[in-house]
Amino acid sequence: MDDFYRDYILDHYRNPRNFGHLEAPTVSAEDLNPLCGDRIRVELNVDDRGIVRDIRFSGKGCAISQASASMLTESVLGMPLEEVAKLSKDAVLDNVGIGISPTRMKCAMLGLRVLKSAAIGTLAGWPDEE
Amino acid sequence: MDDFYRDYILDHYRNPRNFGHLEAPTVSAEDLNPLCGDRIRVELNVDDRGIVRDIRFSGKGCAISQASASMLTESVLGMPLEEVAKLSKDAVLDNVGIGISPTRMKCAMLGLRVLKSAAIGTLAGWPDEE
Amino acid sequence: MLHLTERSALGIRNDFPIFSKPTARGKRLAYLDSAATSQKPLCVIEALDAYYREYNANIHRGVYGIAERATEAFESARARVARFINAEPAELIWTRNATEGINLVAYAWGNANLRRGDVILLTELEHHSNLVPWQLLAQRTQAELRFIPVDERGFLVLDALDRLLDGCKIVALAHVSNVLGTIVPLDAVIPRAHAAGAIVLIDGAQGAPHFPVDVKSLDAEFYAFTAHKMLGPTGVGALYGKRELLESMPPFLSGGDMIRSVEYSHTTFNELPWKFEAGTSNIADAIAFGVAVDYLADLGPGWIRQHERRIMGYALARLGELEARGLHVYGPKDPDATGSVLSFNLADVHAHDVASILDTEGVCIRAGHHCAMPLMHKMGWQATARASFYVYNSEDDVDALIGAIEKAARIFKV
Amino acid sequence: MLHLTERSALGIRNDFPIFSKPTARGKRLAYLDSAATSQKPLCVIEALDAYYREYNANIHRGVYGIAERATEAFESARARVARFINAEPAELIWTRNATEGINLVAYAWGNANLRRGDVILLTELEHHSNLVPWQLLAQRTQAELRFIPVDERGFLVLDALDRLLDGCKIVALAHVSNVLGTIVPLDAVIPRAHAAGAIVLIDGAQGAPHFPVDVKSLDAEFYAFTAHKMLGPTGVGALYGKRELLESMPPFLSGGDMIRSVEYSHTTFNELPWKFEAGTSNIADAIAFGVAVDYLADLGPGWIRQHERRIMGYALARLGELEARGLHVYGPKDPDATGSVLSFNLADVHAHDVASILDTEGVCIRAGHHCAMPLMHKMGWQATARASFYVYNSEDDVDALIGAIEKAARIFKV
Ligand SMILES: Cc1ncc(COP(=O)(O)O)c(C=O)c1O
Ligand SMILES: Cc1ncc(COP(=O)(O)O)c(C=O)c1O
Repeated sequence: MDDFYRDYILDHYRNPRNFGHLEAPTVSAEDLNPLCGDRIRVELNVDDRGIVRDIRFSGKGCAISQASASMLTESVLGMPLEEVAKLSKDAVLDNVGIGISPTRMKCAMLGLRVLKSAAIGTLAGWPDEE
Repeated sequence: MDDFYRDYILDHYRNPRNFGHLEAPTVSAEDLNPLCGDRIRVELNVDDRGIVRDIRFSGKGCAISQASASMLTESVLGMPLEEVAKLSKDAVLDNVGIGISPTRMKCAMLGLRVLKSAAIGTLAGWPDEE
Repeated sequence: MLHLTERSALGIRNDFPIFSKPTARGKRLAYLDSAATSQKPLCVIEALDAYYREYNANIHRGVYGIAERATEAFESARARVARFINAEPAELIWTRNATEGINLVAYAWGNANLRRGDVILLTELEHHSNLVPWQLLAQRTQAELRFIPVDERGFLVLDALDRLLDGCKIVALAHVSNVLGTIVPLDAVIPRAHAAGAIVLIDGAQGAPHFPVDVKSLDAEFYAFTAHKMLGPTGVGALYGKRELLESMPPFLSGGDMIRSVEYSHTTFNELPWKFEAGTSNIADAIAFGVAVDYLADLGPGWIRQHERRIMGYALARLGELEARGLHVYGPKDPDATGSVLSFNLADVHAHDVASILDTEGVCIRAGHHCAMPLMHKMGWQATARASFYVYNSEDDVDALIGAIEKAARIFKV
Repeated sequence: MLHLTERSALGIRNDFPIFSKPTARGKRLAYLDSAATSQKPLCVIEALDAYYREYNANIHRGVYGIAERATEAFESARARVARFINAEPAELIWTRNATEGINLVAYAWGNANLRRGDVILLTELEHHSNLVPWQLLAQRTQAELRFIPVDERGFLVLDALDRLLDGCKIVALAHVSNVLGTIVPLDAVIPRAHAAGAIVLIDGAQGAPHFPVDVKSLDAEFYAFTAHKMLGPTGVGALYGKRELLESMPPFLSGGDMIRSVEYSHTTFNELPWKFEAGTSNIADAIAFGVAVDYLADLGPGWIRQHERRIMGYALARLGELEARGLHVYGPKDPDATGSVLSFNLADVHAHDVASILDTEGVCIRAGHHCAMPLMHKMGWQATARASFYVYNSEDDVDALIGAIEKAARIFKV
């Protein structure tokens, strides 16, 4: 696990990208890590073609959940919501590298879980879908 | 345990002494062996000096409980109720000899337990006591 | 582990340390009380040992190495026990034993769903563990208890089933009788119960150890079973429940682990299966239960059933030879209709005396009411002696049984 | 076993097989999570082993040799665990864990005795296991929950106790806080609760392992504790209850063993303690629990307390040295006021990250809300890191802790 705490991770932890809130988000979602009760909230602005134009996350948590969420927000900017909804674990693991133990995996995946539930919830709610 | 099943025990089992009921017992009690649900009932006739003048027991059970009860009825005939109330385990063990395992001890003591509870109950109920 | 075809009960017996030594009286141990609890193979004992020696730690919330290893072993055991009965891990709740699983349903489902006058349908052959919780539920809710009758051979009488099912909300019945060995015709009861709008709970304490169980095809709502009767340790059992039902039920025991978020005034609960698991789980025993079902799965439930059927056939034949000396065998006398449980009495000798004499020959059987007093009473039996068989038993155990019964007959001169 | 005076934590450590090997990363295991679960001495592991290898059998009703031996060992374990807290065997009920004991009281006593508007008094520092069962009971009965406040140092505020006790039927409170280490002033609360007509339940999960407990002089009505935190196996715990109260309570779980006589329509129940034990007990683990308390009794609860007090003093001093680097220690900082639990945070580093880094050095601590979310929330803590000590810990473990915290500080540049 100590391999995990590399400088760029700590940088994302101390200086999280896209941290905060949007004025009028198109989409938002929030969930907690059942392991520790840490919460993350994600807010998105999605344009009419379904592309993620702006994103913010908020919450308090460990370096793993915060850095994972921070990096994730960077990688989904400009992505169509449909792709966001289909993101796999690897979207996080490619960012943060290896070395996360199974229990801490819940921390790493918290941001992804919230983001995907926002995306899936929105897609399901769109009237022109299906 | 096989030492236990000697001829005189089996004789008491097959031909229990004082088995049956009294017309108008002065005292009676009944209980069951929590191990197996076997029940024994004891009925006594006690004279006005508190001496056991007649006794019967009834119920169905294993050789150990039946033979122990049968022998016990013989040994308390003519005994003052106060002594009956104070009988110890040995009253049974002296009769039946050794070789009873801890679990089967409950069977051996069933008759004694019922008899004593009859005696104690009666003594407690006597107005001139205390 | 050897392959099926190379296996024999004698080979299997080598896997069980308890059989490596003679009894206190120097006899070979003929253990014929597996319906009460089974013996444990070395792999199960060693699983406990390894947990406590190498990775003992509390689970789920620990982030250090041994806690991660314990969590993985614990949840993997759940997955394997679930797979053994074809359930999903989220549908498998750890309990202490079958009894607790039945109580969980009687409290959590029962209190929330039963109203005055609703019917709880049982059978006349239930173990106290599948009777008393429903009596208490009936008292709490003013529900009515009804019973599917048992005939004198030990078979359920289903003629009046539809009438019995009228107004019924839940049917709770054994998979296999622990007194008579009767295999209960679940396939005949469950669809009719569903058609009448009732849900079904199976007391699988004597089922899962001996028969292939597929909860999806059985289609019962609940199936309760217990590790110690199927090569696992004491102190752990499992309750299978259909997911939607479990999700709709309020929790039962509460405390650590089954929560999602707690405030002083109220709590939201964890997802399945943890919603029903309060406090520190029986971690070591759950892990060892997983090893026990692996062992059983390796033998194969189908093989186990054939093996036991063969011994039962042999035992029925040998005991039949003693009928002339006053031996009575109870329950269905057809090995296809029974599990591996055999109740009997020897003439007028009390079952406890029979069992005590058998013990002197190293033969362990049970005697008494087998936690089924009402059935015994109905049948008019004070007590029965009961021999039961499992994977490590063989014809030699039956021979030991017969020899010891003959000794009892000699002592009691019958 | 050595005598007290010859004993040292290092000598004790030799009795625990888990310490004989390095961690997966080759470090010495500094196990500082005994408040979550303790490690087990060899004698406890061997007791399990011996049961399963030599005399595994179901208890109480078996009349053969190994069943008699199992019954005796099981009931003797009960007597020894009872004696450990100065209770009678009939007053000691086996449960799965402390949580189940509390639930037993909340259901069996609570459902029968609480009415709308009655008060249940807890404290603000309870573990979820001594909070959620009372929330659910309050929902079932429309009773009111109240809380004895905790100040920011972690002490109970008893100023308003009499007002809080007005209308109160039961006070349920921890012996020792598992987050702050606070020793709860039971002697100050219990008599006042009694004077107000309330009964008292003690959650002794963190008490019995570390402090001498004498239930007769404590005079609480119930005391719940759990084997796995006191050198025993997972899956067994005990509930002490005053005899008259236990006798007046209806049963909780029902089924085999807790009955006296059963008919189809109704049941009479067994005497104490079996009245509250349904189904096959956790035989092996209860026996091993008996061995665990023998080991603790041999060390002596007084010695254990002194030993832990010494380590806590050392740990408080060493952690104090790190205050300059942003280390915060929570709870009473006086070793006389705390058990052997120490919560802290390192600057702005999340406790989970601290724990993960400590793990790489072989130091096992817990991080998170410690199943006391409302307390954490009240204190304004997202999560804390928690080190806890037990008989096998020593100053070297504190040194390992400090070294590993310094590593975390380096990595996080604080
Ligand atoms: C104070 C306190 N109460 C109750 C419990 C619950 O113990 P168990 O999980 O063994 O039921 C714990 C431990 O987790 C505890 O620390
Ligand atoms: C048919 C049946 N149901 C339930 C039980 C109870 O199992 P346990 O005691 O493990 O809860 C038993 C065994 O005692 C049984 O034979």
